Amino acid sequence: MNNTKKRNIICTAILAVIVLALIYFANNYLDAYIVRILNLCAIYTIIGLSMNLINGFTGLFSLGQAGFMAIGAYTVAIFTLPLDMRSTIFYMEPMNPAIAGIHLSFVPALLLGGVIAGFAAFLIGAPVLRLRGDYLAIATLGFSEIIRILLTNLQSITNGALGINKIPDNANNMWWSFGVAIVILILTALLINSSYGRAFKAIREDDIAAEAMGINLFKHKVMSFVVGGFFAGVGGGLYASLLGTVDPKQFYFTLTYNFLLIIVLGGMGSISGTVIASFIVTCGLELLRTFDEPLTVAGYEISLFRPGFSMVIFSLLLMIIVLFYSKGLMGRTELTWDRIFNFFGKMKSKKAPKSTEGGSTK
Amino acid sequence: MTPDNKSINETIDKNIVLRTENMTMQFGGVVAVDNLHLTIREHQIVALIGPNGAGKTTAFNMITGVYTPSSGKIFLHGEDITGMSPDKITRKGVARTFQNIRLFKDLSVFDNIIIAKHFSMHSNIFSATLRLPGAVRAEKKMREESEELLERMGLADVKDAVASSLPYGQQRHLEIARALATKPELLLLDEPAAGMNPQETEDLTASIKQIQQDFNLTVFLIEHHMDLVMEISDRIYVLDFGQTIGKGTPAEIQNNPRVVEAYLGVDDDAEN
Amino acid sequence: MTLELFLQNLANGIAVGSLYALIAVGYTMVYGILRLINFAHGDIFMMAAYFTFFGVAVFHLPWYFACIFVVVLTAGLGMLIERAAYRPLRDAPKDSVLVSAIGVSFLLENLATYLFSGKPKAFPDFLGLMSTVSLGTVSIQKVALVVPVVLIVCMSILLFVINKTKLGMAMRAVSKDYEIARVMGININLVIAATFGIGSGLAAVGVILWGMKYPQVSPLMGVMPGLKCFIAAVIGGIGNIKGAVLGGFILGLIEVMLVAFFQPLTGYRDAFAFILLILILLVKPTGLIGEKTTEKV
Amino acid sequence: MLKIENLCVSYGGIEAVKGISFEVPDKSIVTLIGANGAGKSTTLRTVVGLVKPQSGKIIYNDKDITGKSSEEIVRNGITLVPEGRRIFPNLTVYENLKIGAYMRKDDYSEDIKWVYDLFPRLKERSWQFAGTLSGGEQQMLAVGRALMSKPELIMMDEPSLGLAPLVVKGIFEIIKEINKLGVTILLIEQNANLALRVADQGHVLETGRIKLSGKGQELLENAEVKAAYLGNKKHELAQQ
Amino acid sequence: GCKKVDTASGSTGTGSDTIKIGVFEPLTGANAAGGEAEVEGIKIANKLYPEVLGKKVEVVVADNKSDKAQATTAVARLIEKDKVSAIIGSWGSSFSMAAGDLVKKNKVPAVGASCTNPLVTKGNDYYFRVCYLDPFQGTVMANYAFKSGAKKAAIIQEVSNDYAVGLATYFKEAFVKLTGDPNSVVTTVNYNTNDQEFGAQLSTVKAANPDVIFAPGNFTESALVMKQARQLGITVPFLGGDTWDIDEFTSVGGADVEGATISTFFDDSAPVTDEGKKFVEAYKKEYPDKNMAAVSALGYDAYLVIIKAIEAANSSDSTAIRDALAKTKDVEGATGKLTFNADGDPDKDSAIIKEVKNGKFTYKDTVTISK
Ligand SMILES: Nc1ncnc2c1ncn2[C@@H]1O[C@H](COP(=O)(O)OP(=O)(O)OP(=O)(O)O)[C@@H](O)[C@H]1O
Ligand SMILES: Nc1ncnc2c1ncn2[C@@H]1O[C@H](COP(=O)(O)OP(=O)(O)OP(=O)(O)O)[C@@H](O)[C@H]1O
Ligand SMILES: [Mg+2]
Ligand SMILES: [Mg+2]
Repeated sequence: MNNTKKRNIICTAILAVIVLALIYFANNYLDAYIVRILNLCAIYTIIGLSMNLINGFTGLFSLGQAGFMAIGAYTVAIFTLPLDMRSTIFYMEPMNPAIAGIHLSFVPALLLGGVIAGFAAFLIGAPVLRLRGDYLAIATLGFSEIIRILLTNLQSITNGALGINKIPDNANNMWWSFGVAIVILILTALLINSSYGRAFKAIREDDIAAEAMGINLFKHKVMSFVVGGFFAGVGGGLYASLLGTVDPKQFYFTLTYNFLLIIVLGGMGSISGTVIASFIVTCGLELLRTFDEPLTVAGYEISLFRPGFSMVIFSLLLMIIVLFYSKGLMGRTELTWDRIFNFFGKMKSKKAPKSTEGGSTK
Repeated sequence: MTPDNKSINETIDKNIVLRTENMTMQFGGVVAVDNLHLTIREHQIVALIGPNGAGKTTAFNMITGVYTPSSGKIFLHGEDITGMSPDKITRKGVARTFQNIRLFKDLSVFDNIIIAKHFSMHSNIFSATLRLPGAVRAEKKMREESEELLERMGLADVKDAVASSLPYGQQRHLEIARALATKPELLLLDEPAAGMNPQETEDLTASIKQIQQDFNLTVFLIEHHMDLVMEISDRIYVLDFGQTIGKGTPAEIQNNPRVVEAYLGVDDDAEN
Repeated sequence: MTLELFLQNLANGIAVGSLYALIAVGYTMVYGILRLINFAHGDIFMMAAYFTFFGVAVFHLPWYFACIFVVVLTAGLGMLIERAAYRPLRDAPKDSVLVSAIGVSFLLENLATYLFSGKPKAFPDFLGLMSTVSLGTVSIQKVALVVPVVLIVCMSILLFVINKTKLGMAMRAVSKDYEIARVMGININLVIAATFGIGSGLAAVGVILWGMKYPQVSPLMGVMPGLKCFIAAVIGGIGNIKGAVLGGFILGLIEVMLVAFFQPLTGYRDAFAFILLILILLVKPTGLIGEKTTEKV
Repeated sequence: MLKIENLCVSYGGIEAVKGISFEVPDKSIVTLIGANGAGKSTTLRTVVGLVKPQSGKIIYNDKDITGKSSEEIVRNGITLVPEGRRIFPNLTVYENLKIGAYMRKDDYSEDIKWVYDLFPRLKERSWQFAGTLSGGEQQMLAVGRALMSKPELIMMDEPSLGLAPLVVKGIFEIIKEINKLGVTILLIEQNANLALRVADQGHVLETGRIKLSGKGQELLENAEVKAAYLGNKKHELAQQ
Repeated sequence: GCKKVDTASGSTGTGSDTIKIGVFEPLTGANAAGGEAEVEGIKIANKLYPEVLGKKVEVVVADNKSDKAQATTAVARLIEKDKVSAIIGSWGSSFSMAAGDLVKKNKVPAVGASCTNPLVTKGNDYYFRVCYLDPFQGTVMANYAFKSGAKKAAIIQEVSNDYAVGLATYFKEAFVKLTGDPNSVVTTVNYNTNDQEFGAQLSTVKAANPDVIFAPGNFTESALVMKQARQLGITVPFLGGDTWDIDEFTSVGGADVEGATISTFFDDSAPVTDEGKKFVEAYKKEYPDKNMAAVSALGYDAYLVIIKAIEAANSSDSTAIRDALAKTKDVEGATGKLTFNADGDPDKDSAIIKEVKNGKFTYKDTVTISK
């Protein structure tokens, strides 16, 4: 018992070092394309985690993530935009004087984005979290659309449909995106394994029983929602900084579907699943680009390969995964050291008889 | 209805744990519970029996806050708890089990128990997440208490099993254990022996008695197994169509013609 | 605002509302049986539009034949989707089915883009329904007069099927408990397929009329109607057919009237749809005439 | 009529039924008793095609129905009163009964009357949605629904679960009555006393295997059974 | 099916004997139609000018999927993986702006074909474009409206579309100045992208009784706006921007868009330059049954400008190409002679006015604005 514990601690330490070294390496030696994709992976992980907290662990079927992201993204965009560039960007309607003079550096802006998103989650959560199931889903989706519409219409604050460009590039550095992602990952894991996390899971399993166990449903649902909103806001802030530009169309409600897809693919209620799925989805989309490029075989161009084909393949792959791994890659389990060692232990014990078998069959 | 002298006396009576006054529940046209007056004293085991659909579970649901009575009042130690939310009532010392077992199915037995202790933890979400000393201490205490309870309820060796994988009988036990984990004063059991064979029922009867004594509880239970009810109850209430058709000691109830007619039935098939 | 303008807007609102209602009914129907928000409904609608386009503009089928062709083909597509993407997940958690629905939606959109290109196509005119007639001071498209009639006919047939026929009873039974429905001797796959067929067929009927009013066909054309009609269905109480119709009308009328009476708020039009939705849900958590589900504990 | 041979069933990796063989003769009442989780319900669910067996055979009227779809099995005249009632909550009581006769093409209005006579409570509630019935009312409905298909073999999974003593007695009366009408009955019961009393034959299941078989009366007097399932107390109390 | 590959176009050869030009355009998603049209023009240009400096030019197309995040990865990919020397794109200014930082940081020049937002090139030495800007277009249409005698104009703008909002703002400014009447824009109504019902807005417009309606916006919504306007009995002319100049606008709009007038970059019936003639001819051959979109010509020009810059720089080095691009002067393109100003924008002072006649955009006028 103690031995495995010790082993796990050592393994975790080694992993931490490896991850740091990898980040260092990637950040310094890999090309901008790969770094960018990795950054996206990290940001998607953050937002996937935030959504998994709400949907996977607390069992609230919420589709509002795009809205929280938008709030975080715009907060970072508005407040980190250099003062001297504001009149250029807000060329159609000048920025509201109340905020025109306020400039924040990246970290405070990022945190503020999270806080405002969390506050928005509180405001919307208070009425809406009393709803159940699909009704909650459509109400939260509606909320994210309302946010987007506000962003379109509050021109003096958000620059309306023009969006905000030339946002200083802070997140295109892997330390930022991965650093924040790791912190949020750890926080989520700690939260989930705390008494509050158990309460969230209890609500997911059976809310009536949870309430009968003295858990204030409403308070805990709001908590989960607010924490999720905060994380998503921070993720949105990083996203804005990475892309350097935000506009309302970016945060269309279909954006949320991407994260729903990630958490279901990884496993609703699995932190490690979310991380894995974020990487698979983000990198998969890039890898599949090959299918968009014309393929010539022996002088003949196969007309199947043209732009759009990768997306068709992607949707098909997605369907296949959903159909054959309906609980997601990880289900509700986590990738723990014990599991990994057990897995390899099994492999080994399987391998031994197999090698003898191999001789007879081949 | 004006409260008569007796009920005024009862209000002052410290021994009374739970009292309902004219508790009524209507679903559309159906009056599921009609003007129910209950008086449950400390350390008593009180049973609520009656034909199916008599309104027993509904009465439980009102007492525990799942439903708000259409009219009438509920007092816990003289405090009006009518319409309070279920979690608040639980925190006031009322725990329950459900007619159709409602465990946290996919969670471990241990988690099922420790969740019931969550409300007593006073650390906020930040200190719990960040593992600040206060929260760590609280967590440790919760764990110890949960282990102890599991031991006491004979569930210690399945503590890591997923709740839904337990055999039915153990699930019933777990549900009772989970209710006990909230450290209740008043325990409400809705058909705890449902789905048990006579032998198991007998074991359960003994175990309820034991628990009542060990934990110093007041127990209010619904049951159709008459051997259990008659053996352990101090008092019995009988409902039919929402109305109270009898109350009293087991002996009184067994000889109450209305109850026999509506519920117990005459045993015409005496010994084969 | 003059009376003339009001009447004009009222006519508009009714036309939009009945279109919403027609599509929302299909949405609600699938939901009612499968408890599944069929996110792909809007995309089935889109595919139906392409079927119509190819049927009329490319293959030059006569209108009555084209209508049958489109409805049958779309119903078939709906059933195919059910077979391929939902049936294997019959016992899977709800979220997986939802993601499968989103996957189907992605697939249809991407496939349409890939096959038909992202450029919109013009929707064909049947029987001159696109042209306008004047009723007093109000000018209105002919199709707007047809929609409510079609809606009433479809709704009546559907209510009859669901409440009065054996298939309908089976549908309602299946919606609650697959397993026991099987034990009753119900072929649940057949019942669910039929539900999808009917729902998708309704989407096809909807698109023929919708296309007449908004004559353009493109791969993403189903997203907005899909969302709006979903809102309409939820406002009315999802799973409830009359509710969907009610929700469709409320949404259509309010949208049009809001823009008409409060010009500066036009930009917030969709926001109002959602605010309305949230407000209604707060007062009536299962929609205006949704089934009230007090869970029996 | 029904013959089960060496039936093995498992859920995922867990073996719930580990090789059970028994027979249900035509027009008899056979009961399975045993502790919770012994595999009783699983056996019934397998017979009716809801679970696919790992191995073994189910022969019904000399026809192999192993692995057939539920619809087909039910069409052959078997019906199930499922554990936990499982009535259709969004259908009215009346519709629930009608759906019990889903496969029947003949006129079944007489049978509805018959069920209403058996359970007058259901008649009162005929237009109520079944989901709002109390537990006992739902159980009555579940039995009534099963009877509506005019089965040759009716399998009941703990029909007395959560029922008032009076109703339990009623249910057993009904079991006897429908058996007299020529319906074969396979009954699972926790209430072993009553079950064994009505049964022609009984089998005691323990962790997926048959441990004891015999005539109902024999088992009732078997010391082992008495100790494990019947309790020491005089069960008359339950009746009084 | 398969088709025989023309040796001139899609070869997959790599190595130093090819120069790669990257293209990022929305080929799927909401803006696929525009992206496709631009790529058509680029492909034609590549066919006509397959070589530069004796090396083959390979066009690498990346789909930005009408999504900003995808736009940035697409560009990063072109730069890092495909090692392109220069980049063309993208339809939709927001995608160009998302990619702006990347091209600047990696010092790979980009030439936008039809991204008309002023901020695309502003402050970015590596971004150029061959189209004129939103303010210019808005002003052009105001001038045209005024010239054709309109005194009162109504604006219907797609409020969630930066392009439309930009055009509308500059139109209003110019029109008010031209008429000298602060109330000359009688009403401004809004709609959202993807809206399909405009009855209410149009009722208001009708009541305001304008002489002309300026309705810049996405062509799909705009066609519906016009259809519904005609149904409501609004008969005044509609003016719009270059986005309408696409086949689908007329095919969706049918008879109801007859008379719609726009400013655009190019007129295929009367090309102003020899290059234009050459392009039209090649386009007609390649796509015999398509009506050309103006942005196709811009795509063509973007390619051409880059080729000329490579020639001038006599190198395929990105920085050298950028420097050469900055000096672009009087390069003859399909849409006219191109000279880049300090911002990297072309010094275009005239726009072509086209009108829908018999279901086709036909040349109407050329409006020149003195700066
Ligand atoms: N949520 C509800 N909506 C409508 N009617 C209800 C609801 N809950 C209970 N009822 C009705 O109230 C009556 C009493 O039900 P209740 O569940 O309290 O009975 P019970 O005494 O617990 O019966 P049982 O012993 O069978 O569990 C029943 O007739 C039932 O139909
Ligand atoms: N769906 C399932 N998935 C996994 N295991 C199951 C499932 N259903 C039953 N089991 C397991 O199979 C075994 C037999 O269960 P079964 O329901 O047949 O028992 P039973 O004899 O009917 O018990 P009871 O008296 O509680 O109804 C049990 O250990 C149970 O946990
Ligand atoms: Mg009850
Ligand atoms: Mg069982």
